[in-house]
Amino acid sequence: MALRLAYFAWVREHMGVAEEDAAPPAEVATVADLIGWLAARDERGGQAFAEPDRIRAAIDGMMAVPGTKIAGAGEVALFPPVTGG
Amino acid sequence: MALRLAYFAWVREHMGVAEEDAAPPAEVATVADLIGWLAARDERGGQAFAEPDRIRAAIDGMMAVPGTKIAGAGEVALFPPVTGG
Amino acid sequence: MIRVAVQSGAIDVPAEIDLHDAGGHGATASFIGRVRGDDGLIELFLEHHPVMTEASLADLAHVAADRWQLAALTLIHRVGGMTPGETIVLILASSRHRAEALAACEFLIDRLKTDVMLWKRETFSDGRVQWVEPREGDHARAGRWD
Amino acid sequence: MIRVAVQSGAIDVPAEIDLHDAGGHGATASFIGRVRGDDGLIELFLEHHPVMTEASLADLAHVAADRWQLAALTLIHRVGGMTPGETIVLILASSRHRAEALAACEFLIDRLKTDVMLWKRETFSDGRVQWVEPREGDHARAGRWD
Repeated sequence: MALRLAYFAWVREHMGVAEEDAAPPAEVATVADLIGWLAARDERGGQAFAEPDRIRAAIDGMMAVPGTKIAGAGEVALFPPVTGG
Repeated sequence: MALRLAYFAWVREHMGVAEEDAAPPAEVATVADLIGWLAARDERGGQAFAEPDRIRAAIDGMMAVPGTKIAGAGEVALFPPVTGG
Repeated sequence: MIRVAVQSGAIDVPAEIDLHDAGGHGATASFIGRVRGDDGLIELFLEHHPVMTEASLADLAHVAADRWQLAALTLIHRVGGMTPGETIVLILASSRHRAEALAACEFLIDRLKTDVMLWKRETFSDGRVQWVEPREGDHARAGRWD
Repeated sequence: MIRVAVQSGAIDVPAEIDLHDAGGHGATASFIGRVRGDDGLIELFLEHHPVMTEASLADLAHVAADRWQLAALTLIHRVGGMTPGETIVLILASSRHRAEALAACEFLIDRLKTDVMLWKRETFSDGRVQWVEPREGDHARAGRWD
Protein backbone atom coordinates (compact mmCIF):
# COMPACT_ATOMS: atom_id res chain seq x y z
CA MET A 1 0.00 0.00 0.00
CA ALA A 2 1.48 3.38 -1.00
CA LEU A 3 1.02 6.04 1.64
CA ARG A 4 2.08 9.67 1.94
CA LEU A 5 3.50 10.34 5.42
CA ALA A 6 3.82 13.92 6.75
CA TYR A 7 5.80 14.83 9.86
CA PHE A 8 5.70 17.95 12.00
CA ALA A 9 7.76 19.69 14.70
CA TRP A 10 10.28 17.41 16.46
CA VAL A 11 8.90 14.33 14.71
CA ARG A 12 9.89 16.01 11.42
CA GLU A 13 13.30 16.93 12.79
CA HIS A 14 14.02 13.37 13.93
CA MET A 15 12.83 11.92 10.62
CA GLY A 16 14.95 14.40 8.66
CA VAL A 17 12.17 14.98 6.09
CA ALA A 18 8.79 16.76 6.14
CA GLU A 19 7.15 14.06 4.08
CA GLU A 20 7.84 10.82 2.30
CA ASP A 21 6.04 8.05 0.41
CA ALA A 22 6.06 4.75 2.23
CA ALA A 23 4.75 1.24 1.57
CA PRO A 24 4.12 -0.44 4.92
CA PRO A 25 3.34 -4.19 4.81
CA ALA A 26 -0.26 -5.38 4.89
CA GLU A 27 -0.21 -6.23 8.61
CA VAL A 28 0.21 -2.52 9.42
CA ALA A 29 -3.51 -1.82 9.80
CA THR A 30 -3.86 1.01 12.34
CA VAL A 31 -2.19 4.27 13.30
CA ALA A 32 -0.56 2.47 16.24
CA ASP A 33 0.75 -0.25 13.89
CA LEU A 34 2.17 2.42 11.58
CA ILE A 35 3.95 4.18 14.44
CA GLY A 36 5.40 0.87 15.61
CA TRP A 37 6.53 -0.01 12.10
CA LEU A 38 8.26 3.37 11.65
CA ALA A 39 9.91 3.08 15.09
CA ALA A 40 11.39 -0.29 14.10
CA ARG A 41 12.28 0.65 10.52
CA ASP A 42 15.46 2.65 11.18
CA GLU A 43 17.31 4.77 13.73
CA ARG A 44 15.50 7.99 12.79
CA GLY A 45 12.16 6.32 13.24
CA GLY A 46 13.38 4.87 16.52
CA GLN A 47 14.11 8.39 17.80
CA ALA A 48 10.98 10.04 16.44
CA PHE A 49 8.61 7.38 17.73
CA ALA A 50 10.37 6.25 20.93
CA GLU A 51 7.36 7.41 22.98
CA PRO A 52 4.16 6.57 21.07
CA ASP A 53 2.06 8.24 23.80
CA ARG A 54 3.50 11.57 22.72
CA ILE A 55 2.47 11.14 19.07
CA ARG A 56 -0.76 12.41 17.55
CA ALA A 57 -2.05 11.57 14.08
CA ALA A 58 -4.39 12.85 11.39
CA ILE A 59 -5.58 10.92 8.35
CA ASP A 60 -6.40 13.01 5.29
CA GLY A 61 -6.99 16.04 7.48
CA MET A 62 -9.10 14.32 10.16
CA MET A 63 -7.77 13.69 13.65
CA ALA A 64 -7.22 9.99 14.32
CA VAL A 65 -6.61 7.79 17.39
CA PRO A 66 -4.12 4.90 17.72
CA GLY A 67 -6.79 2.36 16.74
CA THR A 68 -7.91 4.19 13.62
CA LYS A 69 -7.51 2.02 10.50
CA ILE A 70 -5.26 3.42 7.80
CA ALA A 71 -6.74 1.41 4.92
CA GLY A 72 -7.60 3.75 2.08
CA ALA A 73 -5.67 6.68 3.56
CA GLY A 74 -3.94 9.10 1.21
CA GLU A 75 -1.91 11.04 3.79
CA VAL A 76 -1.12 10.22 7.40
CA ALA A 77 0.29 13.14 9.42
CA LEU A 78 2.26 12.32 12.57
CA PHE A 79 3.17 14.99 15.10
CA PRO A 80 3.59 15.91 18.78
CA PRO A 81 0.77 17.42 20.89
CA VAL A 82 0.02 20.93 19.65
CA THR A 83 1.24 24.09 21.41
CA GLY A 84 -0.34 27.02 19.57
CA GLY A 85 -2.17 30.10 20.77
CA MET B 1 -24.70 76.19 57.50
CA ALA B 2 -23.68 77.08 53.93
CA LEU B 3 -23.47 74.05 51.68
CA ARG B 4 -22.72 73.56 48.00
CA LEU B 5 -25.18 71.12 46.43
CA ALA B 6 -24.41 69.41 43.08
CA TYR B 7 -27.01 67.51 41.07
CA PHE B 8 -26.55 65.00 38.26
CA ALA B 9 -28.59 63.29 35.52
CA TRP B 10 -32.36 63.43 36.09
CA VAL B 11 -31.91 64.90 39.56
CA ARG B 12 -30.19 67.85 37.88
CA GLU B 13 -32.92 68.09 35.27
CA HIS B 14 -35.69 68.17 37.88
CA MET B 15 -33.84 70.73 39.97
CA GLY B 16 -33.19 72.92 36.92
CA VAL B 17 -29.64 73.70 38.02
CA ALA B 18 -26.37 71.73 38.18
CA GLU B 19 -25.40 73.26 41.51
CA GLU B 20 -26.51 75.75 44.09
CA ASP B 21 -25.54 77.07 47.50
CA ALA B 22 -28.04 76.15 50.21
CA ALA B 23 -28.38 76.82 53.93
CA PRO B 24 -30.42 74.01 55.45
CA PRO B 25 -31.57 74.47 59.06
CA ALA B 26 -29.54 72.93 61.89
CA GLU B 27 -31.88 69.93 62.31
CA VAL B 28 -30.83 68.70 58.83
CA ALA B 29 -28.01 66.47 60.07
CA THR B 30 -27.73 63.57 57.62
CA VAL B 31 -27.90 62.88 53.89
CA ALA B 32 -31.41 61.50 54.40
CA ASP B 33 -32.43 64.67 56.25
CA LEU B 34 -31.04 66.79 53.43
CA ILE B 35 -32.95 64.82 50.79
CA GLY B 36 -36.15 65.16 52.84
CA TRP B 37 -35.61 68.89 53.29
CA LEU B 38 -35.04 69.40 49.55
CA ALA B 39 -38.11 67.29 48.68
CA ALA B 40 -40.27 69.50 50.93
CA ARG B 41 -38.67 72.82 49.94
CA ASP B 42 -40.36 73.34 46.56
CA GLU B 43 -42.00 71.61 43.62
CA ARG B 44 -38.71 70.92 41.83
CA GLY B 45 -37.29 69.27 44.93
CA GLY B 46 -40.51 67.33 45.31
CA GLN B 47 -40.05 65.89 41.82
CA ALA B 48 -36.32 65.23 42.06
CA PHE B 49 -36.50 63.54 45.45
CA ALA B 50 -39.91 61.86 45.29
CA GLU B 51 -38.24 58.45 45.67
CA PRO B 52 -35.36 58.75 48.15
CA ASP B 53 -34.44 55.07 47.55
CA ARG B 54 -33.36 56.01 44.04
CA ILE B 55 -30.99 58.76 45.21
CA ARG B 56 -27.28 58.28 45.86
CA ALA B 57 -24.98 60.82 47.50
CA ALA B 58 -21.34 61.77 47.79
CA ILE B 59 -19.83 64.22 50.28
CA ASP B 60 -16.69 66.02 49.13
CA GLY B 61 -15.95 63.27 46.65
CA MET B 62 -16.61 60.32 48.99
CA MET B 63 -19.64 58.07 48.57
CA ALA B 64 -22.11 58.50 51.44
CA VAL B 65 -25.12 56.59 52.79
CA PRO B 66 -28.45 58.05 53.98
CA GLY B 67 -27.22 58.13 57.57
CA THR B 68 -23.96 59.92 56.82
CA LYS B 69 -23.68 63.21 58.74
CA ILE B 70 -23.28 66.32 56.61
CA ALA B 71 -21.69 68.49 59.30
CA GLY B 72 -18.51 70.05 57.91
CA ALA B 73 -19.31 69.11 54.33
CA GLY B 74 -18.23 71.45 51.55
CA GLU B 75 -20.11 69.82 48.67
CA VAL B 76 -22.89 67.26 48.71
CA ALA B 77 -23.57 65.61 45.34
CA LEU B 78 -26.99 63.99 44.81
CA PHE B 79 -27.67 61.72 41.85
CA PRO B 80 -29.40 58.57 40.55
CA PRO B 81 -27.72 55.13 40.52
CA VAL B 82 -24.91 55.13 37.95
CA THR B 83 -25.19 53.58 34.48
CA GLY B 84 -21.73 53.83 32.88
CA GLY B 85 -19.60 51.32 31.05
CA MET C 1 2.04 51.69 33.07
CA ILE C 2 -1.49 52.66 34.09
CA ARG C 3 -3.28 55.20 31.93
CA VAL C 4 -6.75 56.46 32.85
CA ALA C 5 -8.71 59.13 30.99
CA VAL C 6 -12.17 60.66 30.92
CA GLN C 7 -12.58 62.56 27.68
CA SER C 8 -15.27 64.26 25.58
CA GLY C 9 -13.37 63.76 22.33
CA ALA C 10 -13.53 60.55 20.29
CA ILE C 11 -11.45 57.59 21.55
CA ASP C 12 -8.81 56.75 18.93
CA VAL C 13 -8.64 52.98 19.46
CA PRO C 14 -5.65 52.16 17.18
CA ALA C 15 -3.62 55.06 18.62
CA GLU C 16 -4.42 53.96 22.16
CA ILE C 17 -3.37 50.41 21.38
CA ASP C 18 -0.07 51.65 19.97
CA LEU C 19 0.52 53.72 23.11
CA HIS C 20 -0.42 50.82 25.38
CA ASP C 21 1.74 48.37 23.47
CA ALA C 22 4.98 50.26 23.83
CA GLY C 23 6.15 47.71 26.39
CA GLY C 24 5.52 44.61 24.26
CA HIS C 25 3.49 42.55 26.73
CA GLY C 26 2.84 38.82 26.56
CA ALA C 27 -0.94 38.92 26.56
CA THR C 28 -3.30 41.83 26.05
CA ALA C 29 -7.05 41.55 26.52
CA SER C 30 -9.29 44.38 25.55
CA PHE C 31 -12.87 45.49 25.67
CA ILE C 32 -14.36 48.11 23.38
CA GLY C 33 -17.89 49.32 24.12
CA ARG C 34 -19.75 51.19 21.42
CA VAL C 35 -23.01 53.08 21.09
CA ARG C 36 -25.68 50.85 19.55
CA GLY C 37 -28.31 52.47 17.34
CA ASP C 38 -31.14 50.30 18.68
CA ASP C 39 -34.78 51.40 18.50
CA GLY C 40 -33.91 54.52 16.54
CA LEU C 41 -31.37 55.86 19.04
CA ILE C 42 -29.67 58.92 17.57
CA GLU C 43 -27.63 60.21 20.50
CA LEU C 44 -26.18 58.84 23.72
CA PHE C 45 -25.15 61.45 26.25
CA LEU C 46 -22.93 60.47 29.16
CA GLU C 47 -22.97 62.79 32.15
CA HIS C 48 -20.07 62.65 34.59
CA HIS C 49 -18.78 64.26 37.77
CA PRO C 50 -15.86 66.56 37.02
CA VAL C 51 -13.69 65.13 39.81
CA MET C 52 -15.14 61.87 41.08
CA THR C 53 -15.51 60.10 37.74
CA GLU C 54 -11.83 60.12 36.91
CA ALA C 55 -10.88 59.44 40.54
CA SER C 56 -13.04 56.33 40.70
CA LEU C 57 -11.75 55.11 37.33
CA ALA C 58 -8.23 55.51 38.66
CA ASP C 59 -9.17 53.61 41.83
CA LEU C 60 -10.62 50.74 39.81
CA ALA C 61 -7.56 50.69 37.57
CA HIS C 62 -5.21 50.38 40.52
CA VAL C 63 -7.30 47.67 42.16
CA ALA C 64 -7.22 45.63 38.93
CA ALA C 65 -3.53 46.22 38.28
CA ASP C 66 -2.65 45.06 41.79
CA ARG C 67 -5.02 42.10 41.89
CA TRP C 68 -3.89 40.62 38.57
CA GLN C 69 -0.32 41.95 38.57
CA LEU C 70 -0.85 43.69 35.26
CA ALA C 71 2.09 44.90 33.21
CA ALA C 72 -0.02 47.68 31.72
CA LEU C 73 -3.57 48.97 31.87
CA THR C 74 -5.40 51.55 29.76
CA LEU C 75 -8.90 52.63 30.82
CA ILE C 76 -10.58 55.38 28.83
CA HIS C 77 -14.19 56.47 29.17
CA ARG C 78 -15.82 58.95 26.88
CA VAL C 79 -18.35 61.48 28.23
CA GLY C 80 -20.72 63.98 26.61
CA GLY C 81 -22.73 63.41 23.44
CA MET C 82 -21.97 60.60 20.99
CA THR C 83 -23.67 58.82 18.10
CA PRO C 84 -24.18 55.14 17.14
CA GLY C 85 -20.96 53.34 16.31
CA GLU C 86 -18.76 55.63 18.42
CA THR C 87 -16.64 54.15 21.19
CA ILE C 88 -17.87 54.75 24.76
CA VAL C 89 -15.22 52.85 26.65
CA LEU C 90 -11.87 51.20 25.94
CA ILE C 91 -10.07 48.82 28.26
CA LEU C 92 -6.66 47.34 27.47
CA ALA C 93 -5.13 45.02 30.07
CA SER C 94 -1.77 43.32 29.66
CA SER C 95 -0.08 40.59 31.63
CA ARG C 96 2.52 37.90 31.10
CA HIS C 97 -0.10 35.19 30.67
CA ARG C 98 -3.60 35.33 29.28
CA ALA C 99 -5.75 34.45 32.29
CA GLU C 100 -4.86 37.59 34.24
CA ALA C 101 -5.42 40.02 31.35
CA LEU C 102 -8.79 38.46 30.50
CA ALA C 103 -9.99 38.45 34.10
CA ALA C 104 -8.91 42.06 34.69
CA CYS C 105 -10.74 43.17 31.57
CA GLU C 106 -13.93 41.45 32.65
CA PHE C 107 -13.67 42.82 36.20
CA LEU C 108 -13.25 46.37 34.92
CA ILE C 109 -16.17 46.32 32.51
CA ASP C 110 -18.39 44.85 35.21
CA ARG C 111 -17.36 47.44 37.81
CA LEU C 112 -17.61 50.36 35.38
CA LYS C 113 -21.34 49.72 35.31
CA THR C 114 -21.78 50.07 39.05
CA ASP C 115 -18.87 51.92 40.66
CA VAL C 116 -18.18 54.94 38.48
CA MET C 117 -20.16 58.20 38.43
CA LEU C 118 -21.53 58.12 34.91
CA TRP C 119 -25.11 58.44 33.74
CA LYS C 120 -26.41 57.59 30.27
CA ARG C 121 -29.20 59.55 28.56
CA GLU C 122 -30.68 58.27 25.30
CA THR C 123 -32.30 60.39 22.58
CA PHE C 124 -34.38 58.65 19.91
CA SER C 125 -35.39 59.69 16.42
CA ASP C 126 -39.04 60.03 17.49
CA GLY C 127 -38.05 62.70 20.03
CA ARG C 128 -38.09 60.52 23.16
CA VAL C 129 -35.36 61.27 25.70
CA GLN C 130 -34.74 58.92 28.63
CA TRP C 131 -32.15 58.28 31.30
CA VAL C 132 -30.96 54.68 31.30
CA GLU C 133 -32.01 52.70 34.38
CA PRO C 134 -29.42 50.47 36.06
CA ARG C 135 -30.01 46.77 35.37
CA GLU C 136 -30.24 44.24 38.15
CA GLY C 137 -27.94 41.92 36.21
CA ASP C 138 -25.19 44.51 36.26
CA HIS C 139 -25.05 44.44 40.04
CA ALA C 140 -25.05 40.64 40.05
CA ARG C 141 -22.11 40.60 37.64
CA ALA C 142 -20.22 43.28 39.54
CA GLY C 143 -20.77 41.40 42.81
CA ARG C 144 -19.00 38.30 41.50
CA TRP C 145 -15.66 39.97 42.21
CA ASP C 146 -16.23 40.74 45.91
CA MET D 1 -18.69 38.50 9.43
CA ILE D 2 -16.17 35.78 10.25
CA ARG D 3 -12.60 36.29 9.17
CA VAL D 4 -9.93 33.62 9.76
CA ALA D 5 -6.33 33.76 8.60
CA VAL D 6 -3.06 31.89 9.03
CA GLN D 7 -0.22 34.12 7.86
CA SER D 8 3.55 34.33 7.93
CA GLY D 9 3.60 38.11 7.67
CA ALA D 10 3.21 40.44 10.65
CA ILE D 11 -0.30 40.91 12.05
CA ASP D 12 -1.30 44.57 11.65
CA VAL D 13 -3.47 44.94 14.75
CA PRO D 14 -4.87 48.46 14.13
CA ALA D 15 -5.70 47.60 10.50
CA GLU D 16 -7.43 44.39 11.57
CA ILE D 17 -9.46 46.27 14.16
CA ASP D 18 -10.55 48.79 11.52
CA LEU D 19 -11.58 45.97 9.20
CA HIS D 20 -13.41 44.14 11.98
CA ASP D 21 -15.16 47.28 13.16
CA ALA D 22 -16.82 48.13 9.88
CA GLY D 23 -20.16 46.97 11.29
CA GLY D 24 -20.09 49.11 14.44
CA HIS D 25 -20.84 46.44 17.03
CA GLY D 26 -22.05 47.00 20.59
CA ALA D 27 -19.26 45.19 22.40
CA THR D 28 -15.92 43.97 21.13
CA ALA D 29 -13.58 41.87 23.23
CA SER D 30 -10.12 41.08 22.01
CA PHE D 31 -7.08 39.07 22.85
CA ILE D 32 -3.60 39.82 21.53
CA GLY D 33 -0.85 37.28 22.22
CA ARG D 34 2.75 38.39 21.75
CA VAL D 35 6.16 36.76 21.80
CA ARG D 36 7.82 37.24 25.19
CA GLY D 37 11.60 37.59 25.31
CA ASP D 38 11.93 35.53 28.49
CA ASP D 39 15.18 33.76 29.39
CA GLY D 40 17.01 35.25 26.43
CA LEU D 41 14.55 34.04 23.80
CA ILE D 42 15.51 35.50 20.43
CA GLU D 43 13.17 33.68 18.05
CA LEU D 44 9.86 31.89 18.24
CA PHE D 45 9.08 29.66 15.28
CA LEU D 46 5.54 28.39 14.76
CA GLU D 47 5.13 25.35 12.57
CA HIS D 48 1.74 24.63 11.03
CA HIS D 49 -0.03 22.19 8.74
CA PRO D 50 -0.68 23.76 5.35
CA VAL D 51 -4.33 22.66 5.26
CA MET D 52 -5.46 21.52 8.70
CA THR D 53 -4.34 24.57 10.68
CA GLU D 54 -6.57 27.00 8.84
CA ALA D 55 -9.41 24.47 8.67
CA SER D 56 -9.40 23.93 12.43
CA LEU D 57 -9.21 27.68 13.08
CA ALA D 58 -12.25 28.11 10.85
CA ASP D 59 -14.05 25.33 12.71
CA LEU D 60 -13.34 26.94 16.07
CA ALA D 61 -14.46 30.31 14.74
CA HIS D 62 -17.79 28.94 13.58
CA VAL D 63 -18.37 27.09 16.84
CA ALA D 64 -17.77 30.30 18.81
CA ALA D 65 -19.83 32.48 16.48
CA ASP D 66 -22.79 30.10 16.76
CA ARG D 67 -22.52 29.49 20.48
CA TRP D 68 -22.38 33.16 21.46
CA GLN D 69 -24.32 34.57 18.50
CA LEU D 70 -21.46 36.84 17.57
CA ALA D 71 -21.97 39.75 15.20
CA ALA D 72 -18.37 39.50 13.99
CA LEU D 73 -15.28 37.44 14.68
CA THR D 74 -11.68 37.88 13.55
CA LEU D 75 -9.17 35.11 14.29
CA ILE D 76 -5.65 35.49 12.94
CA HIS D 77 -2.70 33.27 13.79
CA ARG D 78 0.81 34.00 12.67
CA VAL D 79 3.16 31.15 11.67
CA GLY D 80 6.86 30.93 10.85
CA GLY D 81 9.64 32.83 12.60
CA MET D 82 9.01 35.83 14.83
CA THR D 83 10.86 37.88 17.42
CA PRO D 84 9.99 39.18 20.92
CA GLY D 85 7.21 41.77 20.90
CA GLU D 86 5.63 40.54 17.68
CA THR D 87 2.00 39.45 17.66
CA ILE D 88 1.38 35.68 17.47
CA VAL D 89 -2.39 35.69 17.63
CA LEU D 90 -5.23 38.19 17.40
CA ILE D 91 -8.83 37.50 18.37
CA LEU D 92 -11.60 40.09 17.97
CA ALA D 93 -15.11 39.03 19.00
CA SER D 94 -18.15 41.29 18.80
CA SER D 95 -21.65 40.93 20.13
CA ARG D 96 -24.54 43.13 21.19
CA HIS D 97 -23.71 42.80 24.86
CA ARG D 98 -20.42 42.31 26.62
CA ALA D 99 -20.79 38.89 28.21
CA GLU D 100 -20.92 37.01 24.90
CA ALA D 101 -17.92 38.77 23.34
CA LEU D 102 -15.78 38.21 26.44
CA ALA D 103 -16.73 34.54 26.76
CA ALA D 104 -16.10 33.84 23.07
CA CYS D 105 -12.69 35.44 23.29
CA GLU D 106 -11.72 33.35 26.29
CA PHE D 107 -13.06 30.16 24.70
CA LEU D 108 -11.04 30.77 21.55
CA ILE D 109 -7.74 31.46 23.24
CA ASP D 110 -8.19 28.37 25.42
CA ARG D 111 -9.00 26.13 22.46
CA LEU D 112 -6.23 27.52 20.27
CA LYS D 113 -3.80 25.95 22.72
CA THR D 114 -5.19 22.46 22.35
CA ASP D 115 -7.24 22.08 19.15
CA VAL D 116 -5.21 23.69 16.38
CA MET D 117 -2.22 22.14 14.60
CA LEU D 118 0.50 24.56 15.63
CA TRP D 119 3.83 23.83 17.25
CA LYS D 120 6.13 26.36 18.94
CA ARG D 121 9.92 26.15 18.79
CA GLU D 122 12.03 28.51 20.89
CA THR D 123 15.57 29.66 20.11
CA PHE D 124 17.62 31.32 22.87
CA SER D 125 20.61 33.65 22.74
CA ASP D 126 22.87 30.94 24.22
CA GLY D 127 22.11 28.70 21.25
CA ARG D 128 19.55 26.43 22.88
CA VAL D 129 16.65 25.37 20.66
CA GLN D 130 13.62 23.61 22.13
CA TRP D 131 10.10 22.66 21.16
CA VAL D 132 7.52 23.92 23.65
CA GLU D 133 5.82 21.17 25.62
CA PRO D 134 2.04 21.38 26.11
CA ARG D 135 1.05 22.43 29.63
CA GLU D 136 -1.38 20.41 31.69
CA GLY D 137 -3.17 23.61 32.66
CA ASP D 138 -3.96 24.34 29.03
CA HIS D 139 -5.98 21.17 28.73
CA ALA D 140 -7.78 21.91 31.99
CA ARG D 141 -8.74 25.39 30.73
CA ALA D 142 -9.79 24.09 27.32
CA GLY D 143 -11.92 21.40 28.95
CA ARG D 144 -14.01 23.98 30.81
CA TRP D 145 -15.99 24.60 27.64
CA ASP D 146 -17.10 21.01 26.95
